[in-house]
Amino acid sequence: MPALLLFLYFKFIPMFAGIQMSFQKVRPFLGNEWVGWSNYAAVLNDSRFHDAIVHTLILGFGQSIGAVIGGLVLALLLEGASKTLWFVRTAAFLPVVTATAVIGEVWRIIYFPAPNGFLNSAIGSLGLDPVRWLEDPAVALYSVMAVGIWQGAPYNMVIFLAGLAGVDRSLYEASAIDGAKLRHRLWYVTLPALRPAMTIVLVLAAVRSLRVFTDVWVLTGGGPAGATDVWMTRIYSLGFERNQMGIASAASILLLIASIALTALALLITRKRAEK
Amino acid sequence: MARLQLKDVYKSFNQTDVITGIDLDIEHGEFVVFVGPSGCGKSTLLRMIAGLETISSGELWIGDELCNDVHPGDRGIAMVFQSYALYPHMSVYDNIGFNMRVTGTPREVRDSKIKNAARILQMEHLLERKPSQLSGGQRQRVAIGRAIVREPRVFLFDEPLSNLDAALRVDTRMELAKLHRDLGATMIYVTHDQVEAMTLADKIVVLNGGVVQQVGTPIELYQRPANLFVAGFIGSPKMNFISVEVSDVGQGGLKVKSPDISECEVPAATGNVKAGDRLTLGIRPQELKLEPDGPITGNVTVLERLGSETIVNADLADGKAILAVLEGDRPLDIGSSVKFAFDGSKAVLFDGEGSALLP
Amino acid sequence: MARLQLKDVYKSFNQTDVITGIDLDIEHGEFVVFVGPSGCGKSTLLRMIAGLETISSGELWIGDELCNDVHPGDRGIAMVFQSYALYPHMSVYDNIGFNMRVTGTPREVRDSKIKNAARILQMEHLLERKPSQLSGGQRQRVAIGRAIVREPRVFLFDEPLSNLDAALRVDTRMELAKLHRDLGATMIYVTHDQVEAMTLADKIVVLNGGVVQQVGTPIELYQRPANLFVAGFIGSPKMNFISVEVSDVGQGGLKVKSPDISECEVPAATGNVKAGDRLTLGIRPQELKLEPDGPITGNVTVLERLGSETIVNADLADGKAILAVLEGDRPLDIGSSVKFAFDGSKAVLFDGEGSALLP
Amino acid sequence: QDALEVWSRSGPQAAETYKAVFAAFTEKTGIPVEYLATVEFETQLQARAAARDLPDVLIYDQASMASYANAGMILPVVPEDLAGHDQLSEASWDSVRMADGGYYGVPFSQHAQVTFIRSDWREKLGFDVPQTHDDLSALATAFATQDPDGNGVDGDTYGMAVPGTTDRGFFTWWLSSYMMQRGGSFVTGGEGKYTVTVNTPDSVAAVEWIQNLFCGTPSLVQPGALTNASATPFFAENHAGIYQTGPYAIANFDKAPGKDKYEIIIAPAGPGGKTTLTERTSIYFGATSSKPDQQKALAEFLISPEAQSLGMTAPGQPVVRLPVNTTLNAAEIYGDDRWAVVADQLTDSQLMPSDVDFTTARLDIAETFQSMFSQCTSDIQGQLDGLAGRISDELSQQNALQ
Amino acid sequence: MSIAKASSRPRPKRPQVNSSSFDTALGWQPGRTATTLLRAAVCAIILFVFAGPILTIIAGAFDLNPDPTRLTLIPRNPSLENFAVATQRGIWGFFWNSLLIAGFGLLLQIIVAVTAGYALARRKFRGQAIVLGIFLATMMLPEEVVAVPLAVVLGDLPLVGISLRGTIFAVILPVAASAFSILVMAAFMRDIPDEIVEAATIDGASEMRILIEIILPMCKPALGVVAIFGFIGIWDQYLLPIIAANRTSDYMITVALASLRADVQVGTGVLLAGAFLALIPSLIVYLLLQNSLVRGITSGAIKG
Ligand SMILES: Nc1ncnc2c1ncn2[C@@H]1O[C@H](COP(=O)(O)OP(=O)(O)OP(=O)(O)O)[C@@H](O)[C@H]1O
Ligand SMILES: Nc1ncnc2c1ncn2[C@@H]1O[C@H](COP(=O)(O)OP(=O)(O)OP(=O)(O)O)[C@@H](O)[C@H]1O
Ligand SMILES: [Mg+2]
Ligand SMILES: [Mg+2]
Repeated sequence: MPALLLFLYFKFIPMFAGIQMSFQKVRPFLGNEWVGWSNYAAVLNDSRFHDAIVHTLILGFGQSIGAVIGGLVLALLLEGASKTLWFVRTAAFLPVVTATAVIGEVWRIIYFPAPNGFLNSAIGSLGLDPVRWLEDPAVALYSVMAVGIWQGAPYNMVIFLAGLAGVDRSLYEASAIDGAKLRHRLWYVTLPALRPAMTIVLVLAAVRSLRVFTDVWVLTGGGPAGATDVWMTRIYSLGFERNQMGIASAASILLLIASIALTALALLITRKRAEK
Repeated sequence: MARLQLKDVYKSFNQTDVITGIDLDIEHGEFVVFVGPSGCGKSTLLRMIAGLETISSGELWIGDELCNDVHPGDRGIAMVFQSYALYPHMSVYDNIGFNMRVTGTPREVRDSKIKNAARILQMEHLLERKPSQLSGGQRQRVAIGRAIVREPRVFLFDEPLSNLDAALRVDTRMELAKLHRDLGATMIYVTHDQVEAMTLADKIVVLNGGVVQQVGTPIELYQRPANLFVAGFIGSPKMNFISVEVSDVGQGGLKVKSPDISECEVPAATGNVKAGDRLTLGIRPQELKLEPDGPITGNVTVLERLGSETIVNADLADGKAILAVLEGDRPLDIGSSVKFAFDGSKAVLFDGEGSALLP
Repeated sequence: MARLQLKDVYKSFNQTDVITGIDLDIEHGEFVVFVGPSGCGKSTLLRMIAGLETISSGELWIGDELCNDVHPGDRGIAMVFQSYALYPHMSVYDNIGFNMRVTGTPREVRDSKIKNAARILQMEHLLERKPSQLSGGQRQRVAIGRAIVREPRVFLFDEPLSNLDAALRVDTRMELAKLHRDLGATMIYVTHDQVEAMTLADKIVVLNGGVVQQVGTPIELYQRPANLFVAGFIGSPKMNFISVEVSDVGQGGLKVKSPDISECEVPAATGNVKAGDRLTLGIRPQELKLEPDGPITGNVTVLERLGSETIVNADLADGKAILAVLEGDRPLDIGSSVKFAFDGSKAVLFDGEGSALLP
Repeated sequence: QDALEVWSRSGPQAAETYKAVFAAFTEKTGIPVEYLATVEFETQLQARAAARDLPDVLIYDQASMASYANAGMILPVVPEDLAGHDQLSEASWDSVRMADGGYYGVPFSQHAQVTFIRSDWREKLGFDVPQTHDDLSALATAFATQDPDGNGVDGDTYGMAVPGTTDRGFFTWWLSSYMMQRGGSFVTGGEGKYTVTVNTPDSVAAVEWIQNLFCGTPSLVQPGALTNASATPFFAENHAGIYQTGPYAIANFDKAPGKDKYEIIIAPAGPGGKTTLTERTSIYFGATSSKPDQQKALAEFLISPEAQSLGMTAPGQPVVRLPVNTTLNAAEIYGDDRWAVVADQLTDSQLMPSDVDFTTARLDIAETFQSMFSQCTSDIQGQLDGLAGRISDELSQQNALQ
Repeated sequence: MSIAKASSRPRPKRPQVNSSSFDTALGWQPGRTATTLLRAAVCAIILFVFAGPILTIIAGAFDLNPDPTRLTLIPRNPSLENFAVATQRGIWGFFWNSLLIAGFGLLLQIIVAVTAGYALARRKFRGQAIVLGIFLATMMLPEEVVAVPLAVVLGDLPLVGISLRGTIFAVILPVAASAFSILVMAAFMRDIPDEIVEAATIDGASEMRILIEIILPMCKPALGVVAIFGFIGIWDQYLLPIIAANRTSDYMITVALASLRADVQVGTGVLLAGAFLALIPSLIVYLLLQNSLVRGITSGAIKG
């Protein structure tokens, strides 16, 4: 199977090299030194990693759930064949195709912390005090989360739209006759029929939630005061700014293990639903 | 209460007209059967009554309510789909109970109703299965079960028994008849099975090409078909049609003959008919008897011996075939010449447009 | 050449045994009909022959080849699915022509074959439609069309006519019979329709609960059913079963009686039977005649008047019901007492295990 | 493959200039150059290092030398072997000397951070050119509060533009100038041995003053400074009036806000003087190279007056900001007196330690300061003590603690 | 007894649209004022929330000096200068590289996803879940961590010993291996009714043919998803082209954007202009494929 070969070369071999690195002190030119578990110990004993894990979990879960629900709502609202909807769907998809770095710029403008910043004037007109969206350590994580949801929802929308296209229309008819109200129809007919889409979206969320990075990086770079520091920003900072590839790899492997666990959970959830 | 009226109803899909002007009046509690050839619009009509297809023009009244725009769930109907439309991810139990779950029926009531329906349909052992694990007939039974637990004002059945075996079909037919009696609900039923139509219907509606051909009780349709189409469609095997010429116009009857048929008299409306007109004579295969001096002469071509009856295919002189269903086992020889007689009062004459000249 | 043999074939889904040991020998060119109650395994058997279900154990031979593991596409079969299984994204034309496109049949040949199939099935005007735009019967016809253009060695039909109206069903049945004659192909056919089974089959296979009950020609099954199940399943309406007691064992026959039936003689295998044994007497409804001094006495409960015949439901003294099909229109009164006679030579006796005691 | 492979960390504009320089080199020596300009220098270098196939010559930031040298990726250089080595200043050569006394690079470009001020705003509000930190904060406060752009909207102008991102420890660069001007420092020492001084009373006082910029008058520093990747747009787009950065911004600011709207000055003096940060670019020799002669030839050419002035003037963007070759005068070559200011500032500027691997310390500093300023914590001493501990650990690991 | 008139009467009026409330999950109906209004309002909000910020990017791209503190929908100093600068920085060359790589990479990726997805969804073999799991695991390691080993692989393919570095294959082959696409294809293919595949098998179609002519048309929405996200995924590749390229001119547009961002000499406007150019192809791909996402095609295939 050619797919396997491609994966072997371009994914598995690098992956195993990565695992190998996690047990080494990486100095490409002087030769790598085998250090056993000490890289892992370094990660697990680092208090900044502990904070980062908490942030990762909050951000990852919040963002994933928000994006899944948001995507579903968008897909339901925008399903249909009319030209207007076609237009709105396209517009809603814009955040996905735009380079994240640029999105970071725009959102920093939206979040501009001065009272005359975009969002602050908006909430100001509602009589609320300005918020230092990305500067306030108490708020920054949630500001980042909002951007993540904003970008993730249209992404998931596309997958859900594809799922909705496969729903057998006669089931809607049958349920209408069965007297199902909208909510019943959504819950008992649409959602189960969205199972493939749901599997994809949930697995994707599980795979990605723990490795949120770009959003954080372009918006705050992990700041302020480490308030938005997540697993990946730590890895990045360790591996690429401090040149400690070994520790970064160890942290990555831990991330991998956690992601696998989470993915298994996501698959389990969709299986359960299927069996129900 | 649940009287159902269709007033000049039309339906078209894009450019194609499927239903072209139907008026129908169904009394509360009636059992109405729609019959008609495949593709004539039966399912479409049913789906319009259910509210699954928009009505292109015309009015649908259920009770005193104009229902054109009423939500299907609010029309008080239950429907068995020709394509079943089972919920694939739900067990049989949940499929049948879905409506009750939606309407919040208490669990025990629900359970007992589901169990009861399963018993009636002989599928108690299947309740835990998913539709994909069922045979065709079992799926159909689930679809029926889903409808009957509802106890609605109006039942719509789209060929509900087509995948069942004879015995189960008879049983289920009986159960439906019983259900009809017990609930007093209006039932509209599409079928291809003559026996079903004849035994169940208070009233049969014959459709063709999106138009109602005739509405009447089974016996009316059988004995007094309004036109050639109905005559040919109702009754099995099909009525024999023989082209004849009027030789004499009598009082309340016509004398007709043809190369194959010596002159005989048939009661008919004599209205505009005059001697020499070409008409069509319709005789049901069951009305033909072997009689050595019968007026119709033919040559046996095919013989089907079913035990209790024998079906004879015979060619007439002009090449047309005629079919006779004879009682009992009649071992005739293929190729031999036979003569048939018939009771003129049970034959029907049709004019050039195909309308029956009923006396 | 295309002889087909099943040797001790089993099939189970997970824990459920569906086919439990079937031996069957189908000659080349035979028309075999499978009948049996819903869920008895007909479709499963067909699907195993087609190669769509693995054979849990046993052997399938087509011609001289052991086919257990042969790819479905290489078995030289065509199949009409009970659930149609049309390709939803292809037009009717392409659905029918898919196989020929796969095998690289030249465009003109293909076109003419498709057109021809469409003509036979009366759907020339539908060729451009997608399956979702067809009525139920039309879909079924597409499925049939897809099979018949193939001209394979073996045809498998799973209830191919269940959604067609009577007239079209008769036509299509005739076409299938003609096809069978013309191609000389082996055909295996699942149906619930007695008439179809009786008229089409060279050989009928009666299945129940995954086991073959009897194999034989239609008339054999009708006149000499092997057991209670076959007797009850073949023939419509169902054979009447009356519990009787042997009063005397004669030469090649038994004298039986019951509270409702005065003693009468029935030809039977007298093997192990002795006076006083309890047997079941089977009489077809068509064999019962009204006769003022007939041996069976009952009370009319239901009367169905179909014009050419009248169906009488009568209760016997022990509460059991009996059904009679009488010729012609018989206006009896409901509740009145009637007496039936029957021809002993056409009745069948069954022993305690349900096996027929055929003479 | 005969060509000499040369890498630099530059965008497309700077790459144009480099290309012109290398073209001249090839013309002169006949040695072809295969040049790669990349913005993801480190990543690409790591990838090639893993494959043990490094480019022959690297032109990169001085700050990275120590870590490359420690990793064995670059080769030592003997200055005396290079023709024209004597045209480079002592200070320049010092900057490429590692703690062990060996030289690991050849200086190529240098400059000091200077202070950019919106002169039109300053004049409009009637201020003089700031000479002291007090002047500076008064001016910044005025910029922030007095509507210097005259658009009638208060609060859309800010005093200083600050690049506060911790990415690559960027913040540390900016901070170090003000720390020095306030008499504070991160570490002191040299020759490979350092003392951590970030938590001395002088440094704490300096930090308190800087913190006041962020936490005192609102909008004195542009909002969001601590997460901004780049502060440049704020100066360019009429939102901030003071910006301390390198002279590479000149070309950009000449377009917006406009050449006549801003001035470049020597840093206003704080209690510790007006020292700013020196930034340098150097030439390194890849360890796997098989072309020592060509490496040397290129280095010799790059420090020659010809290449140095080409690096300033070739179309594109100056890759030599101020020449390391002492025979050249930048202001003359550029024909722009503002470069004289930069050259002046360079004489009063200081390099961050580059003979030890200061990367980790730099990141730590940036992160700690960002954290202090975003939370406006009062426990500056405590935070700095912690930071000092971490820097000490790091330095002692490298055996660089005095 | 009533008898119909033989010929059909003339139609009173002919409706224009013919769509029912069963086409969408929420049962939107055309021409109903209340719900239409509601839907219009919802659409307006969606437009504002999702498209608004992006429109400001576009506005900024056409603005000589976009403002770093506020959003504008209309450029204050409309000009094409930014694009001129971007062109000067060679953005079109990178653009073309990206198109080339995304085009071929996507083609390959779809082929891989379809075949692997098919194997996972419709063939039964041991350890299917594990194989899928391993595929997925490749998505979980940060790219940055595998980048360096990947660079080594690219420089010297193990066992084969060819160096791909500097060739277009160095980018195309790795991006072809996308676990996400395989997951999507597998998930959707699993939902195709068996009967249809069986029918095609009996019709004598080879597996390949069934895949191409039966399964793929029925998974059109999944293909749409794979193509859209596959394209975007490749288009957004950043590290890979960096470690795979030998020359600056081989970089993709993402790298060019990053260098524009890092380039102090150009303003935000140029970056926005570059970003604007960069988003157009993805948007076009989405526009082209969008319809495959919203048309139901599976109905009418089978009963039950
Ligand atoms: N996938 C499956 N898993 C479990 N049981 C199954 C599965 N498919 C079929 N069955 C069971 O196997 C039995 C035989 O099914 P089959 O489809 O062969 O019946 P059939 O004779 O064709 O019935 P019908 O006339 O109703 O179509 C049924 O009881 C059915 O419920
Ligand atoms: N969506 C559609 N688009 C176009 N034509 C359609 C559509 N649905 C049904 N039709 C056509 O409308 C006609 C009536 O269909 P309908 O399903 O009502 O037939 P029917 O009487 O139920 O037939 P059957 O007995 O075969 O089920 C058929 O000719 C069919 O082809
Ligand atoms: Mg129908
Ligand atoms: Mg079946």
